[in-house]
Amino acid sequence: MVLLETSHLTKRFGGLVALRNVDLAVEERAIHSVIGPNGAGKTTLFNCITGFLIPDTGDIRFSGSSIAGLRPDLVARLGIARTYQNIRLFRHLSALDNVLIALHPHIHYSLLDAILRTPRFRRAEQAAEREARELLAFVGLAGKEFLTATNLPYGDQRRLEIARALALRPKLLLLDEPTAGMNPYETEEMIRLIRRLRGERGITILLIEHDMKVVMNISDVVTVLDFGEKIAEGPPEEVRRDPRVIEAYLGRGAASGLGPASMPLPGEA
Amino acid sequence: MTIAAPQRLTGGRRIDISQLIVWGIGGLLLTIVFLGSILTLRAGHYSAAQWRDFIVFGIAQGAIYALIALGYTMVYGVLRMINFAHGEVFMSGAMTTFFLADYLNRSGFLKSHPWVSLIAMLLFSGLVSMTVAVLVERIAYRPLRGAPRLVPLITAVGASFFLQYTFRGLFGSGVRAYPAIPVLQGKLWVFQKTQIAVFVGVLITLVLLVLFLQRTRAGLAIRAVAEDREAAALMGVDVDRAIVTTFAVGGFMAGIAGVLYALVFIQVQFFMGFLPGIKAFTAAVLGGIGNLPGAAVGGLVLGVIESIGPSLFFDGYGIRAAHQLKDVIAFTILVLILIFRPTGLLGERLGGEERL
Amino acid sequence: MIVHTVRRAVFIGLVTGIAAWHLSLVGLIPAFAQRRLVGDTVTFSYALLVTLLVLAAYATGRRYPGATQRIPWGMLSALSAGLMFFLLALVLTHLNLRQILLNATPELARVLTFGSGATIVGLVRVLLISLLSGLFTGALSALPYPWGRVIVSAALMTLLLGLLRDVLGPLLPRGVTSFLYGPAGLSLAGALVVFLLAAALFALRWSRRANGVTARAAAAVPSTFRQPVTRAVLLLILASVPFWAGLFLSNVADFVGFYILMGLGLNLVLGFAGLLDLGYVAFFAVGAYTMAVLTSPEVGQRFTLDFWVALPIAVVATVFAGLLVGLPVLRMRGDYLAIATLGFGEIVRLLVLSDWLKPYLGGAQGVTRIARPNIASWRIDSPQEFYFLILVSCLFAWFLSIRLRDSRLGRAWFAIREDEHVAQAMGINRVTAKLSAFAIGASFGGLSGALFASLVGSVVPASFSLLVSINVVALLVLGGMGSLPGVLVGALALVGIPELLREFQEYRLLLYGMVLIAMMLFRPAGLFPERIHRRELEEAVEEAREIAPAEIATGRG
Amino acid sequence: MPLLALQRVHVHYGLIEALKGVSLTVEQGEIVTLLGANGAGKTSTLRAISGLVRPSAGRILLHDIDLTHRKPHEIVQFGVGHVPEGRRIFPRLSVEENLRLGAFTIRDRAELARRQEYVFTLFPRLAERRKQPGGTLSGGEQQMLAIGRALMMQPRILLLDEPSMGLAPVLVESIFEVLQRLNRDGTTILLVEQNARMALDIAHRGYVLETGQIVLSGSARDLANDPRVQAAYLGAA
Repeated sequence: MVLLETSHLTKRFGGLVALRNVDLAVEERAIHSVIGPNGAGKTTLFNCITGFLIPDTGDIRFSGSSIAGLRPDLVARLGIARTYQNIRLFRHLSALDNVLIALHPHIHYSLLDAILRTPRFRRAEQAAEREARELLAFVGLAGKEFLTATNLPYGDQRRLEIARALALRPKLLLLDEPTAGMNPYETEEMIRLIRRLRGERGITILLIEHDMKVVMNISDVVTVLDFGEKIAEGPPEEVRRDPRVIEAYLGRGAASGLGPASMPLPGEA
Repeated sequence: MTIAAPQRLTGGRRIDISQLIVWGIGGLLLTIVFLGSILTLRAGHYSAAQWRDFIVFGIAQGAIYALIALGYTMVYGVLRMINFAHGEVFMSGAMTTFFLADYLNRSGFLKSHPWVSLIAMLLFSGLVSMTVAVLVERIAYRPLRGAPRLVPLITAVGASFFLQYTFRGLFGSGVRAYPAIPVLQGKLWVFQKTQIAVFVGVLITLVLLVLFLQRTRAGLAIRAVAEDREAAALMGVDVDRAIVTTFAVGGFMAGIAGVLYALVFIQVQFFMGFLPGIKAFTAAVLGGIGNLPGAAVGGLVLGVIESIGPSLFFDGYGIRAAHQLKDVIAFTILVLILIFRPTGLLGERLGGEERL
Repeated sequence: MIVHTVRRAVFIGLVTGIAAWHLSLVGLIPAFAQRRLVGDTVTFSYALLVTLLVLAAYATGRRYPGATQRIPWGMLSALSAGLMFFLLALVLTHLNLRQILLNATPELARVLTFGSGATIVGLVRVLLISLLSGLFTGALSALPYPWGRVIVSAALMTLLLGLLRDVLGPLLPRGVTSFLYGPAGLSLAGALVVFLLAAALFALRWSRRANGVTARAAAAVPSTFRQPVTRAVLLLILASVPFWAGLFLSNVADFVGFYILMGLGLNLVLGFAGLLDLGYVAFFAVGAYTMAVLTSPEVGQRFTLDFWVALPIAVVATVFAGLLVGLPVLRMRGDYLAIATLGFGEIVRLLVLSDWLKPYLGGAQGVTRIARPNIASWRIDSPQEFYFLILVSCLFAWFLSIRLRDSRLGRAWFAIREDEHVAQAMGINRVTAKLSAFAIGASFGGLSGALFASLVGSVVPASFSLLVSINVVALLVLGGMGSLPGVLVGALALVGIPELLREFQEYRLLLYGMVLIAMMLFRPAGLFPERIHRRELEEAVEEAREIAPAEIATGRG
Repeated sequence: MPLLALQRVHVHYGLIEALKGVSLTVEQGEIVTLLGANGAGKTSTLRAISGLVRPSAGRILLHDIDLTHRKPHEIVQFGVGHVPEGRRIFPRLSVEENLRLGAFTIRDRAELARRQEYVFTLFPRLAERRKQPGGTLSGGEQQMLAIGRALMMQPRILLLDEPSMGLAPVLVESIFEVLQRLNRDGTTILLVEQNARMALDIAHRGYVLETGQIVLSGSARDLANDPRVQAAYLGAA
């Protein structure tokens, strides 16, 4: 079953083509990685999927229905959550509040309920808080509910971001470089967490990652973007041996073991 | 995997009701203005000479807006902040120069050497405004560089009120009558001589400004800082100094504008900076904030619209005392531009908010 | 090294001196020279000048560790500031600047030299006072932790009570008044008693705060019991104001109430949702004018409605005004939003002022004969009676603010304030969240305006200038954006005190300017910072034994 | 005495400590590379050297000059050229103006012209586009401009942050070729690069940063053969 599918997705910024005819299919319950050099269009892809950018042409289908151009909050309500490359928490709010905010679509009471503190309000708030605490515990932040987001250590902030994304009860989770800036130990933990997300919660995961070790380790499928175009796709082992991928991303050195030999100087070319 | 044919998105789904309402209001206003203009022109209450006078006055007025707007635009271009106190910088020069003008007038020097006096007044006003602008930057803005956007904005509002009421406290709240400059009395063809003086003054200042920015090392530094503050620092540009220079130049022009304004309206008061300040800001946004020629064009356009607008748009409806709505027009233009075309008429906008 | 230290001390002194020049020449210091605080000698001007000296000494000394350095450098700094005072006095006596500077009077010269004039005696006096201020400051800052603060707070309290003599004097029992107050300001004995009492009170408070978590944990036990009691007492005090306050004070309280209402309204928009609205006065105006048009026989269709019918209509009208302003500015943030809303505010004022709409809105003369409310046969007429109406409105707005803040809508506002993009990615509809902030926030302003119109009985366009908006923003900034107690404190300090002291009126906008700049520079969170993590604190007390105290401290945002 | 020395440098961003006591040296004439994961502190190291962030502790010495608490524009004048991540050319200024800014502190016109000619011989492509706004250049040309701009001040040491970022491989190789040529001409280089293999190919020595600390250092050859480096940065399992 394909959960998310983009077809002929193209996005231009002025003269720059950030995405060109990208076809991507993310299978349900897959861990799918997108790799590629900086500027390859990975984050643009995420922004198109989450509704922050409207693609110029092409379509994005989620669970069979088109979501291209849908407002971001509606995309989120459909079950697509994301994290950010440079952590973007609600910095002055507590960890619990961060998660509660993302539970927003799942809390149901009217303004009047809130003003009068009706039983309905209390029930909903209590349930929300319980769920938020569970999520924090799930990512390993139990006991840190009331610390302000900025005051959490780096690794905890990354985890809080994931807990917040989970609060949307997503079917699809987009992770933008979840292990960036982590030491090998934290990275290891993050990999385990990502596996648990799929295993225990059945969430499909699409991630951008630079750390090849992580990519090779957890991905079912790897898609390689370069200059906005998909240049390869397949199981990690296969992709790693793909000559185009080696040339564009992994580096030719990986193949030949030699440095640049007699390349023409720039300008002469 | 099904491959859908490439599909062109109209973006239609992104337009929600809220936006439709906004567009509706905008359309309604345009219709009102358009209809009113037709009605007015058909009624023919005004002669061609009257329209011409409106336009001439509008241009003179607009030229002053342009001069103030340049300061807004430069500061915005470099710091990405609205120097809310810029109107008060303009006021401070004009207010202070009153005393020089008054002295020159009473000593008879103004009569015997009108040109020297005028230039002295312009320079003096420029220097005062420059000092005020630099002080404001140093005290109220520099320590807050890099703070969240709301913070320098609030200090700017604070600085604006602080300056207004400082000048009120120093010099009193009364209106002071500026002495008239003898050689600028009377008319030349259809123009008041003061209007010509204003226009020439603005033109010279503009040319000098462009030369400064394009041809000098300090100008290059300012342009570099405007584009990328950090990269400029890595080139050996003293960023603080470039920013101070920006404030100084903008302040100097505001001071000159202050004297020119006083020549046209022959009076000064502590509150005089507020309206021209807002209107100059409107001019800057109209032309695309951060864009120097834009500020000049925006100033002229605003001045002319403001001058002919009340009669042209509203007279046809038989609205009483339409001239009172002059400022309403200016503010409406401001709001409309911010809503519908925040990049301004000339399109370009240095920086601004990143949406993502 | 020493050269650098000396230069810094002198520099701070000179800057302080320039500040004193500014305050002198704009007229603040001469205006307050008449206001005696303690006995016959200590005027408010002297207090201000000494405060400046103390600040100079403090700013200079704070960088050094102990009294041995703080005292001499602070004294040097105060000395240079004092010399600046004298210098200005000298200039004023020998040069006639009155043609240009209104306040450059010989009077001012006398005030600046603490009563002596620009003579050798004056010089000696200024220098002595400067040195003493420096010494005093250095010594004070060398005291162990709470005591310096206790003394400073008590001194400020004493000055405040002296300042409020005309207000408080008539309210207190006659015996107390005649003991505490002299013909002007506090009597010497009164000052001493007030100072000691205040010191004792502050000492008690600080010692409890110093004990930190344990004290809070102890206090937490009866809190369920204590809170309603404190609340009831507070309410009683608030409700009793008109009975003891008299006409003037009630009037002031009413005005503070209008600003508290507006502050609470803008707080939803600016404090919670982070949207700077510089045209908030528009809603105040819409509320006031709706009330005026509907209930006054002078304008419009010449029909009149009852106050109680007009009031909800006025509020609903402002809700619509809020939506009307909110819709177009949905996509704006920061400075563009501020300017656009400012534009809206001005448009409203100009339209109200215009002759075009005069038949409907009264033009520059405004509208008079606005209805006052009746409850059964009781006609609410005087400021004292109006006070209850305003109090109830404020309490209602306060209550609503709390309930909204602690709901999912409140969280949505916070999310938008913190990061609009992420908020949307978390499923929050930007349109509804922002519009609800604008609409509800506007309604408080409209309510305030409607009550204002009814109390005053007339509306004129001049009451709805930009200054009102700035006033509300300033009080929020002073108290702390997003903080409800902050609104109260801000309104009391920025509306209440200037209303009470007529000399202040002239300088209140200057003061607002200073408040806005100074707060952003030194304390952007305000005097009473928002406690977003109210629950965090409560639970922290419960879990005090489990989490390390340090962590609680850092977790308190 | 090394040309550049960092002594236990700490950098904080708010409460987050980006560098936790980094010490490293660069000798005259060397190419030294800094390897590490995203966010390990490579960029922070370069920013600390050129004064864009203020170290909270530690010292930074350029030969015998203490750079620690100086402002960026002063540090530039001592001969530290920094090509920042993402190139950061001035998009609206012409190529010539960009280069002119590179030697902002030089006022002698003849000298300026001479240096500009040198850059143009190095990157003839730039000469063709001298009047064009920087923003209209292709990614590779922009990188050439960024390097050329830094060379205009004839730096004693050149700091390069991810020069290969977002460039086509063929361009990357020619950029690296230029770096080697510059080094042969006597320019000392401190290179931060994601493409660890290429960086180690041209470097003499290298350091490996992890979460703000140096965990490994040595000659480029040793590092390239180190199994830990291979596993973490060279993609060889």
